Amino acid sequence: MTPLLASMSQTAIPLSWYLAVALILFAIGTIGVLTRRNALVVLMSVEILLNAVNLTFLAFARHHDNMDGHVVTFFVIAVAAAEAAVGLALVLGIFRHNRSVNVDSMTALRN
Amino acid sequence: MDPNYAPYVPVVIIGILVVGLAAVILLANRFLGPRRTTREKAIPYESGVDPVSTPRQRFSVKFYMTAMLFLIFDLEVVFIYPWAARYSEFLRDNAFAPIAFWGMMFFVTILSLGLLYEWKRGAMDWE
Amino acid sequence: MVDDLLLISPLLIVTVMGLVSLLVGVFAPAGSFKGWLAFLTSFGFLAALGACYMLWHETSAGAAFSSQSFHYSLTLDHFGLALCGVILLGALLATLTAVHYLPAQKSDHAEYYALIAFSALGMMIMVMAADLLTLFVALEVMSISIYILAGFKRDSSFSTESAMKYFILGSFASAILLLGISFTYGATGTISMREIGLAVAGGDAHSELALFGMVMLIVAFGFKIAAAPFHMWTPDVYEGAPASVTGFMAVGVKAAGFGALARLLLTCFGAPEYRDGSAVSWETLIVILAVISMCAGNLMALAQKNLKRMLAYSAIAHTGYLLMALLVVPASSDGEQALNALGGGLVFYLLAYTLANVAAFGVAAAVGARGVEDAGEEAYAGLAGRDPMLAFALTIAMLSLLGIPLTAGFMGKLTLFGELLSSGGGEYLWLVVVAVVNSVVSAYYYLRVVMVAYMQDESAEKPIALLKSAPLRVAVGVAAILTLVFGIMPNKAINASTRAGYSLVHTSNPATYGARVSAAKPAITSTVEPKDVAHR
Amino acid sequence: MQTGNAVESADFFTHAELLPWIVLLPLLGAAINGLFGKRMSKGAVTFFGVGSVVAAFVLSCIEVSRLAELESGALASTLWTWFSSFELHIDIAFSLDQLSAVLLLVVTGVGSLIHIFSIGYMRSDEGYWKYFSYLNLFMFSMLLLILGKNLLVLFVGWEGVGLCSYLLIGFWFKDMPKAEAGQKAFVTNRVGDLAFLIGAFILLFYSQGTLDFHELKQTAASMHTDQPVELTIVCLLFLVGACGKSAQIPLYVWLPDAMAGPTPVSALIHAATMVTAGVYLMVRTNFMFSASETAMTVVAIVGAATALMAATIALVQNDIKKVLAYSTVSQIGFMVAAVGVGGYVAAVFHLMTHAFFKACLFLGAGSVIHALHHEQDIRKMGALKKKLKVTRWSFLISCLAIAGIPLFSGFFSKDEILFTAFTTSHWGADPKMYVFGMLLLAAFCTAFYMFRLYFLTFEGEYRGDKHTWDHAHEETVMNIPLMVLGFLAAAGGLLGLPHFTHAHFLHGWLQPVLGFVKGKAPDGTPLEFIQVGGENAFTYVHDTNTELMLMGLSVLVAAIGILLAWRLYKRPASELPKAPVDAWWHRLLSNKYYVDEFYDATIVRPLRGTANLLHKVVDVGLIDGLLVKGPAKTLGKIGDGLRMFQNGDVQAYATVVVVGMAAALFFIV
Repeated sequence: MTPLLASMSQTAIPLSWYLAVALILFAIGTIGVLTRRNALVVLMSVEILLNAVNLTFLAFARHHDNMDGHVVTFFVIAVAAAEAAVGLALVLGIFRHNRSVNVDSMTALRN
Repeated sequence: MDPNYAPYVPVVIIGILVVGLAAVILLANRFLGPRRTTREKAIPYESGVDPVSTPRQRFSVKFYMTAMLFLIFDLEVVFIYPWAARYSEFLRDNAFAPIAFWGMMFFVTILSLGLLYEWKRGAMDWE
Repeated sequence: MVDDLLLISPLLIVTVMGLVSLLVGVFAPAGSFKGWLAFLTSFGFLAALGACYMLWHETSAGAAFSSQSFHYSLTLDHFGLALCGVILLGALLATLTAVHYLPAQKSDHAEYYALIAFSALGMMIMVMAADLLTLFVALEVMSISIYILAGFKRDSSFSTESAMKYFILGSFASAILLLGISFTYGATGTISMREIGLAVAGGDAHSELALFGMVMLIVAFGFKIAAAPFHMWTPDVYEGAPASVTGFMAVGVKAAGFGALARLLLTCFGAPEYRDGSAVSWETLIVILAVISMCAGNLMALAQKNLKRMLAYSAIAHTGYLLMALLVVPASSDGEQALNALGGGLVFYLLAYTLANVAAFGVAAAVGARGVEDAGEEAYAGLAGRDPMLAFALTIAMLSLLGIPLTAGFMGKLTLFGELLSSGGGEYLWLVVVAVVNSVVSAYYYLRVVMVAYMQDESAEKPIALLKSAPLRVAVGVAAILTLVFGIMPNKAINASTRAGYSLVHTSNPATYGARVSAAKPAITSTVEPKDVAHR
Repeated sequence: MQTGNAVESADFFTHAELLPWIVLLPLLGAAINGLFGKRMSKGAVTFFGVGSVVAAFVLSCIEVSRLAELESGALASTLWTWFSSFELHIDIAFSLDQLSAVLLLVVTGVGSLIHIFSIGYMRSDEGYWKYFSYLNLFMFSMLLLILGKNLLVLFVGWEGVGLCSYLLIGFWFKDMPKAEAGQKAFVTNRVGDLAFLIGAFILLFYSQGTLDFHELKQTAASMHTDQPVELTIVCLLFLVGACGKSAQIPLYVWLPDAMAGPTPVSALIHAATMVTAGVYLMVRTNFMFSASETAMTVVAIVGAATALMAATIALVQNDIKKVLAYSTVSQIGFMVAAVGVGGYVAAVFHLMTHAFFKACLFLGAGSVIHALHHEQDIRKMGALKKKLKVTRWSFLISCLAIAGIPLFSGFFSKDEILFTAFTTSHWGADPKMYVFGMLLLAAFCTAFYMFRLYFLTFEGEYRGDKHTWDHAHEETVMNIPLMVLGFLAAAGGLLGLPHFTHAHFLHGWLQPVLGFVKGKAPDGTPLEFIQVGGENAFTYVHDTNTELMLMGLSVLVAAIGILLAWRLYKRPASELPKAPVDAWWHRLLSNKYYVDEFYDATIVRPLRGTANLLHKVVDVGLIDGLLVKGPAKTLGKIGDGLRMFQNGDVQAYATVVVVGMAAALFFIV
C-alpha cells in the first residue's frame, strides 16, 4: 500500500460534513414535498428524504463503528420500495378519477 | 499540501483519469477512424427504431408495475446476502444455529407466498 | 426456541391468519361473497386475544420477557400485552362491521381482511418493540396496510383521495421519524431503547443531537396519533376512508401510537433531566401538544355536521386527553418518584375510546351504506325510529366519548384525571381543569348527534337505506354493552391497566432503578410487584 | 388518616341490605318497560312502571323506620368497589342518614303519587311505555343522587337526572322547539356540571383522595385551617353546580323553557325533586360551606336575588305552567338563601313542604290543562271551580300554603327561613340583612302572583270557547294524588312547628347530620358551629318575641298580596285590568329581564362565532385562503418563491407539520 492511500484510510472526513450533505438533501426533499405539484415528483421527493436519512445512518454507523446503522439502512431501502409501490398504485387511482396527477387537484375532501 | 485535503487526492486523481480517458478515447476515434457519413449513419443507433420522439411520451403503466414488483423482490436479497455471508459463523453457536436457519426459512416462505399471490392475481401477465 | 415462539404466539397467529386469508381469497372465484373470510380473520383475532390472555397470566409475577431469539427486539410485558388486547379487540369488532358493508360498497375483496390482519400485526409489534428499528418496521407495516385500506373503495374518488393524502403526509412523517431515530442513534451509538436510555441517563450521549432526535420522534408520533398541530390529515382521511376502515384506524393507530410513544419516551428519555427540565423536558412539549389538541379538536368539532368528520375532530380532542396520561408519575412507597411507570389511565382510556369509536363508526357504516359514502346529518336523522338498537348504541358511544357516568369513557377520564392529580404534587391541576372544561364543551356536538338521531324526522328526500347486517349489529352491540360494563364495574379492567402501566418500570430504563433492577439478566428482567412502587 | 377514617366508618354505619333495592327497583322497571314495553299491554306497563316506584316507597319506609331505631350512626350498603387506583378508592355504596331519609321519603312518596297521576294524564299517548321507562330511569337517578355515599355516586345520579330531564323535556319530540328546550336544559346544566366537576377534582386533590361524605367531613376541618381559600373555591364551584341544577341566577334560564315537557314531568322533576338537588348538595356538604364565610354570603345573596327576581317575573306571565315555573325558581331561591344564612334545617324543611304544595300545584295545572285540551293560557280560563272541584280545592290549599297563610305547610317553612335570615344577620357579612328584605319582598310577590293565578283560573267567568268548557272534566285516577298532596300541603308543616313551641320535629331528626360542625367564629376562635334549634345554639338567639313579630310581619305581607290579587282579578272578564304592556317595567318583566337575549349575545353567539371563526380562519382562511388562494392575488406578484403556498391542501398540511416541527425545535433548543 502506498503511503498516500494509507494516509487516506486514516484521515476520515469529519462526521459533520456527511450530516451537512444529508440535511441539505433532507431540505431539498422537504421543499419538494411541499412545493411540487406532480404527485409523482412528490413521491420522488419522499425518496430523497429517505435517502438523506440513510446517509446520516451510514455516517453515524461509521462514526460509532458499529453495524446498527447499516442494518437500519437496509430496512429503510426495503420499506421505501414498498412505499413506492403503494404510492404508485395510489397515483394511478387518483389519475383514473381526476385525469390528472396534480396534488392540488385533490381537494374534494375539505373543511 | 495542506494535510486536510489529503483525503481528496484520490478523488482528484479519479476525476482526472475519467475525464482524461474519455477525452483520449474520443480523440483517438476522431483521428484514427475513417469517416464516410450517410444519412443513416448520422443518426444515433437505435436498432431501427425511430430515435427521435417526444420525451413526454406515455409508457404503459405495466412497465412501472413490473418494475416495482421486481424492485421489491430484488430488494429482499439485501437481507439474504448478509445472512448467507455470516451463516458459517451462526453455525458455530449451537443455540442460535436453528434460529438462524428457520428464521430465514420463515422469511423466504413469506416471500414465496407473496410471489404466489402476485402470480395468481395476474400481476405477471402482460396482457 | 419453541418456548420463544410461544411468547410471540399472538403475533404468529395474526400473521398466519393474514396470509391464509390472502391466499384463500386469491383462490376463491372472483366476484363471490368474501364476507366469510371476516369470520376466519375474526377467529384469528379471537385466538390471538386468548393467547394474550394466557401470556398475561404467564407473566403474572410482573416479569417481562425479552428473548434472545429475537435479538432483544421485542419486549413482552403487561403494558404491551394489554395494548395488544385493546388493538385485537378493536380489530375484531371492526372486521365484523365490514362483512356486509364492503359488498354494499362494491368493494368486496379478500385482501381487505388480510390487510386488517397485517396492520393489526404492525400495531402489536409497535407496542412491543424494544428497539427503534423494530419500531420503525412495525410502524410501516401498519401504515402501508392502512394507506391501502383507506383507498379500498377504488371506485370512490373520496376514498382514493383520502388514501393519497394520508400516504403523502404519512410517508413524510415516516421520514421525520427516521431522522429522529437517526439522530438518537447518532447521539448514543445504539438503536436499542434500553441502551439508549442508559446512555442518555449516564450522560454518554451527545445531548443536543439526542434532543433533536427526541423532538422529531415526538413530532412523528404526534402525526400518527393526530395531535395538533400535526393533525391536519385526520378529518380528510377519516371522512374519505370507508367507515369500517376508519373505525379500525381511529382506534388501532391511536392505541399503537400511544403505546409506542409511551414506551419510547419512558425508556429512552425517562431519565430525570429529560423529564423535569434541567436539560429540556419532553413533558413540557407534551403538555403543549395536549392543550392545543384538545382545544383545537373540540372547537373545530363544534361546527361539524358530518358524523365521520366530527369523530375525526373528536379524535384529535381525545388525543389531547390521552397525552395527559404520559405525564402521570405515580409516587412510590419510599417517597421517591417511580419515574418510568404510567398509571392505569392510558390503557383504560384507550379501551374505552376503542369501544366507543367502534360502535360509532359501526353505525356510520350502517347508515352510510348507500353506495355513496355519506354520514351527513340526514343520513342518521330519525335513526331511533328506524332502528332503535343502532340508535341506542350510537347514544352510548356518544355518551361515553363525552364522559357521562356509568359509561367507560367517564371512568377513563376519571382515572386519567385523578391519577394526574395525585401525581407530581398538583402541578397539573390547571391542566385537569382545562381538560374538564374541554370535555364539557364537547357535550354540544356529541349530544347534537343524539338529538338528531332521536328527535329529528327522517329527511324526506333521502330516506335512510340502512345496512342489514347481523355481524355489524353484533359488533356494535358488543361494543356498546362493553362500554356500559366497563363503566359500571370497571375495577378489574382498571386494576389490569394499572398493572400494565406499572410494568413499564421493569422494562424501561434500568438506570433510574439501578438498585432495584440491576440484578436483571438480559433475558428476563427481575420481578417487582407493582405494589412496591404503588402508593398503597 | 385514611385507615382511621375507614375504621370509624365501619363503626358508624350499620349494614342495610334493602338499601340497594330501593335504587334498583326503578331501574328494573325502566329496563323492563324500555326493552319490552312496546310489546306489553298498557296494564303491564303500568304495573311495572308505577309498581316499582310504589315498592321503592314501601322499602324506603321500612328502612327509615330502621334508621329511626338506631341509637347513632346511619345505614349503609356497599355493592362493589367501583374504582381503585393510586390513592383513590371509590365504592358503589349507598348510605341512609337522617338527611337522606327526608329526601328519600319525599322523592319516593311524591314520585309514587305523580306516577299514579301519570296513568290518567298519559293514557292516550302512544309513547306510554317510553314515558314510564324514562320516568323510572329518572327515579333511579334521583335515588342514586340522594342515597350516594360518596360524591361520585351522587355525581352519577346528578348527571343521570340531567339526562332524564333532557329526555323527558323533549318527550314529544315531533316538536322541534321542545327538543331545543331539552337541549337548552342540558347545555345549561352542563355549565353547572362543569363547575361541580372541577370543584370535585379540586376537592379530591386536597382531601387526600377521598370523596366519601363521612370521611370528607373529617378532612374538611383540616382543610379549613390549611387551605381556606381552596375550600372557598370548592364551595363556590359547588354553588355554581347547584345553580345549574336548581335553576338559580345566573343559570335559571332553562327551567321555564323546560315546561315544554308533559305536566307530570314538570311536577316531578322541575318542582318536587330534581331541581332541589342543588340544595341537597349544599346541605349535604354543609360542613364545607359552614367553614367558608365568603361562600355562605355569596350563597345567601344568590338565593335571595333569585327568589326576588323570579317572583317579579312570575307577576306578568300568562302561561299557567310558566307562572309555576318561575314560582319554583323563586321558591328554590328561598331554600338556597336559607342555606346561605346557615339555616340548613329550614332549607330542608322548605324543600319538603315545597315538594308537597308545588307538586300539587303542578298536578292541578296538569288536571286543568288535561281538562281544557292543552290550553295553557290563563287569560282563556276562569270559573273552573264549577267543573274541577277536587282540583280547585287542592289548588287553593296549595296556594294558601305557598303564600304563607298560617297553619298551612308553607307558612312554617317559609317563616323559618325568614326568621333565620333575620336573626343571623349579625353573623357573617352584612349583606345578609338585605337578604331578609329581599326575601320578604319576594314573599309578597309570591302571594300576589299565586292568587292572581288562582282567581284567573278558577274564579270569575270562563273566557275560553264553549266546546272545551262542555268537555272539561276530572279523572279519578288523577284526583287521588291531588287529594293526598293537598292534604300534605296543608298538614306538612306540622313537622316543624315554630321554635317557641319546642316541638320542631325536623330539628331533632336532622341533628345528627346537621348538628355539630366544625367552624370558626368571626373573631377567629374555632368553635362547634351549631344550627338554629340545636341544644347549644351558640350563634343564634332564640327570641320568642322576635319570632312572633316576624311571623306577624310575613302573614301581613301575604295577606296584602292576596287581597290585592282579589281586588284586581276576581271580576267579570270585561272588568279585568288591562296589562300595562307598554310600561317599561312590564316589558322588562315579561321579557324576563332580557336574560336570554343577554346570554345569546354574550355567550352563545361568541362561542359559535369562535368555532366558525376557527373553522373559517384556520381551515378555510389560513389553509385555503392564505396558503392557497390568497397568494394568487397578493403574494403572487411578489414572486414565484412563495408559490409553494398555492399548491393545494395536502402540501399546506405538510407545511403546517413542518412549521410545527420547527416551532417545537425552536422551543426546546
